[in-house]
Amino acid sequence: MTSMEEKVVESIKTRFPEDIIEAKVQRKNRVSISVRSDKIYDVGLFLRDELGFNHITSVSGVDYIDTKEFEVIYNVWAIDGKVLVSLRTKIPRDNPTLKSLIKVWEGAFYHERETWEMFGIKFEGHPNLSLLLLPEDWDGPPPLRKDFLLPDTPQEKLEEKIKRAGGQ
Amino acid sequence: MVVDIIRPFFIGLYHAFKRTFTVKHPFVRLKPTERYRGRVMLNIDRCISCRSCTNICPNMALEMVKFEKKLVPQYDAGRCCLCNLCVEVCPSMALSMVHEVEFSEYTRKGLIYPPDRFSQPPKPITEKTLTVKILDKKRGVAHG
Amino acid sequence: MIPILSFSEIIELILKVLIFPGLAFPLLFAMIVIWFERKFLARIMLRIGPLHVGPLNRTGLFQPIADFLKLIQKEIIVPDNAYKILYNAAPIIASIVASMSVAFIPYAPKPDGGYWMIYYTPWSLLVILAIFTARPFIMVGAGWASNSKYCTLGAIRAALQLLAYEVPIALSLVSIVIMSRTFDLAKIVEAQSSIWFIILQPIGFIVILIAMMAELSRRPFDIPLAEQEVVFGWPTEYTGTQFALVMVSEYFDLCAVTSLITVLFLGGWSGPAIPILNDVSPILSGVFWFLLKMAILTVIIIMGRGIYPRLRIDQLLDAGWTLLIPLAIIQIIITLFTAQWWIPLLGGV
Amino acid sequence: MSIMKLSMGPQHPITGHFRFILDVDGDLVLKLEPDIGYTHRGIEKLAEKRTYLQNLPLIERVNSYCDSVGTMLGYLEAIEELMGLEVPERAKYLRVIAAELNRIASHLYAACLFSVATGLETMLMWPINDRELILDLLEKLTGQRITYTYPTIGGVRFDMSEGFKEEALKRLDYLEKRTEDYYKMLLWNHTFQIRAKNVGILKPSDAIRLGIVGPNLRASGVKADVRKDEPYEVYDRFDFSIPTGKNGDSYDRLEVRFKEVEQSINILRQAIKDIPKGPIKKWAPPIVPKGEVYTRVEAARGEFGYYIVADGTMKPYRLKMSPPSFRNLIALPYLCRNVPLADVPVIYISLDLIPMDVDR
Repeated sequence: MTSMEEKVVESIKTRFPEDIIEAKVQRKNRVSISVRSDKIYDVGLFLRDELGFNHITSVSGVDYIDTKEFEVIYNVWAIDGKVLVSLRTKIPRDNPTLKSLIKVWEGAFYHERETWEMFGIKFEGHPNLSLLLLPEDWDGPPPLRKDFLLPDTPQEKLEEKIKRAGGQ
Repeated sequence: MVVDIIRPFFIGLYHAFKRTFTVKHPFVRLKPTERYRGRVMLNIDRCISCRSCTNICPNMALEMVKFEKKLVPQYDAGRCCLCNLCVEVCPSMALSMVHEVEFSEYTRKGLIYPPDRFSQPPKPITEKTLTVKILDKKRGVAHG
Repeated sequence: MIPILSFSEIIELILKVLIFPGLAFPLLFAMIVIWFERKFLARIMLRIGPLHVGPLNRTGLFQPIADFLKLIQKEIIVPDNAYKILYNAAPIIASIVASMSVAFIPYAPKPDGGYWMIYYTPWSLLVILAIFTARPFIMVGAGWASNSKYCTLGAIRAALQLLAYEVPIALSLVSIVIMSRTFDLAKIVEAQSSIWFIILQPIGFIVILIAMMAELSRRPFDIPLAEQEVVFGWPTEYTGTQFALVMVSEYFDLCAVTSLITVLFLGGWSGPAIPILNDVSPILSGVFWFLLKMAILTVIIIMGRGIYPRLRIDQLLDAGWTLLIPLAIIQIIITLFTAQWWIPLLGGV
Repeated sequence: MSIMKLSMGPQHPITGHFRFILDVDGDLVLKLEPDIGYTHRGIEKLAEKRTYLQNLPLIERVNSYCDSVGTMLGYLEAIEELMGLEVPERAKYLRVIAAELNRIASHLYAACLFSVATGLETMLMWPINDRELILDLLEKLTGQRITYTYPTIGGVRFDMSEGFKEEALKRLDYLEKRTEDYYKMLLWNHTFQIRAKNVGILKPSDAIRLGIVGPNLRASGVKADVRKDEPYEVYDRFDFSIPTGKNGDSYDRLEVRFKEVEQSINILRQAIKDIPKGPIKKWAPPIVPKGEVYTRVEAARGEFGYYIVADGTMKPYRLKMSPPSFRNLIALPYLCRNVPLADVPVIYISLDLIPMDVDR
């Protein structure tokens, strides 16, 4: 008796033996699959149609600045199977492009747009990659990249503060 | 259908003669509950200048200043988010949360509490006060 | 030809124009109703309402006056591309037109045979109907002249709403006219001296009440002013004194409408004479009953704001044409068939 | 035929901190495009600069005025899973109590906003008044009315004070009785029904495809609730049902929320009855071991997801939130196609989008 999680790992490994870098069961209800970036669309279609992963949960990017890579993670929940799959892929940091998955999961529309805005990852085939959360006149780098440094927390000089407070 | 249209009329009319929920605030004040976190207060004698509070404060509302040859925190109520982290982390129990309800000031400067003001207890509420329990009795909520 | 008036007639005219049905009365009515509306709705919502201003220990009685004083101090802002003549004239015209109709409503009979009204005409019902019809045109004009999208939307909605309420009002007035066989409001009141028309024509009363609430843009029919949809409808851009005029004109309208319904269905001034008032003047007794009936109607109309959500414009048009107009026609048919029995019972015709 | 561009918000009575760009033809809205970001505070970036403990007051401000405990639970779940920390039983119960009280407060808030959208101001004030009772209760439990910072890593801050149980039970009784008035005034009010029924119908297949969560998904008839699917804290010990709607219209979305309030009262009664004695907090180290985790909790507006990458320091390497309102946002342009202008506020409010939650 194999659990749903193991079944997912098995079937994805048999279907895409070449393109899957790693597929494992993390814990109960969690499966992690990492794929090559050019095959993510096919794997996504397979996950949706064959395995019933139909409910997109989030799209997130992680900036691994040490290895000069972005990781993009699609977390998809299966409403019937009650398993969450993390479909992850790594793309180079200097040319971050990825095929958009909104044809697979339509709900990823705003998630992908946000990821584009925050990390500068271009999603090919996305109809509207424009600024969503940031102000319209934003011209800085994508803010969630690790090389975008926040200014130090505005902490006024001690003397100034005491002077304003009228203390000694 | 006609009943559903007319019934709200009578329910509304009935409620017009019930007691109001609102407290007439400037004339009557509501007493905060025991655990209410109004602002932070410092006990200067107990402070051991360990800087735990300034390190943990997420918003940098506390800052160490020199006061009577001793380093003690100064408090900025405008930055404070009343999260209680500093009170929990203080090893000598010098910080505590007090019941201050109204601490609006006319200037930003007034919100900065230097150590001497920081260690003052808040003004007690002098006007007529109501507790939640009395209020509930009036509202007819929790009968007792 | 200028009629030559005696001294007492001039005094009476001045009293009429300046104090009772004239200038002071709608203003006082507006003030009290605004206060009452705020306080009463607050009580329905379990709030307190206005609290600070005025006498009688925390009742907030003078809150409307305070608001008005605040509003007249404010700067009048005219939008850049507005059609300025119409834009500036609209609030003034609106308040004039709204307060005009009280001139044609009889408030009490005089002991010498006339009526306590500013201008007597045998066609007063038609005149008032005409004045009511003028109001949406001011709304449309003001909305268009503001050159703002929300104002225009509100104005178009006001024009659409006209289609929903105007025909039922006219139709339900027909049955009143059949019953009393006159367009004279004073004669209509006298016809009700033995039995009120609300008892004879309950359907007509409901139709006219609903249609008049739509005419007044009171909730659930405040579609032209729908705050959640078109901000404030056609008067969105008005500020300061102009806004105050717009607001006051709404309450003038409320005054006129409640007076009219009182006259048409609730028997106007008729009621048992009250000894104390009757000693001073028999007019006061009539006025007392008139105002009491107006107050009850006002409360009912105000309650709509506390208990019903707003309808959509298509739903209102639907209700107007498929519910109110058939009901009004049914009332006409019933009246036609039963008039032969009722008319001899009515007094004064 | 000409199309007018209408900009609704951010200064508009109903939209809050949103802006909608509408294509209006007469009274018909052809297209709606939401313009969000007016309350964007960059919490995900700020969280990378603060320690895990300092993040607590920050995280609850994602959705502070309605549902701060529900928002925080996912974050704490994630950290505790990374640490392998087992929270004491009593703390779990207290977390559930606070979260469910928050859910009631949030749903009452949603109901009052809904009635504002249709123009019924009385039902704005009544649920707000009764929400006050819940806030009083939470003040007694946590010491604050809105931003409690109540749960913390490894447990909760404060134990139940004396007399909390009795007071809570009384208030729940009152609230249950009071719901009848709401039904009579709002849900069974014919005028309200014709405004809300058959407006903004979201079919179950569409709801799943678009990734809708929470009460909106359940109103479409899909039985999906994290509290049942993968129970966190102690939700598996309570006996409660998941209310679902039939048509998936705006009316159903409100009704489901009212039914959920009843279920929350049910859970609260069980939790207050069963709560065990014991410690309320366990010491937790400030450093979180290296790893990645994705946790989901059912906040009041729906499923709240946290994806945390920890690199073995005191600060998170990456903290990704996927709040429910952000995921429900896509339903708004989908539903507001070829609807009358008057239905836009109803649809918008029925989805219960909170700008702070969308923008983070």
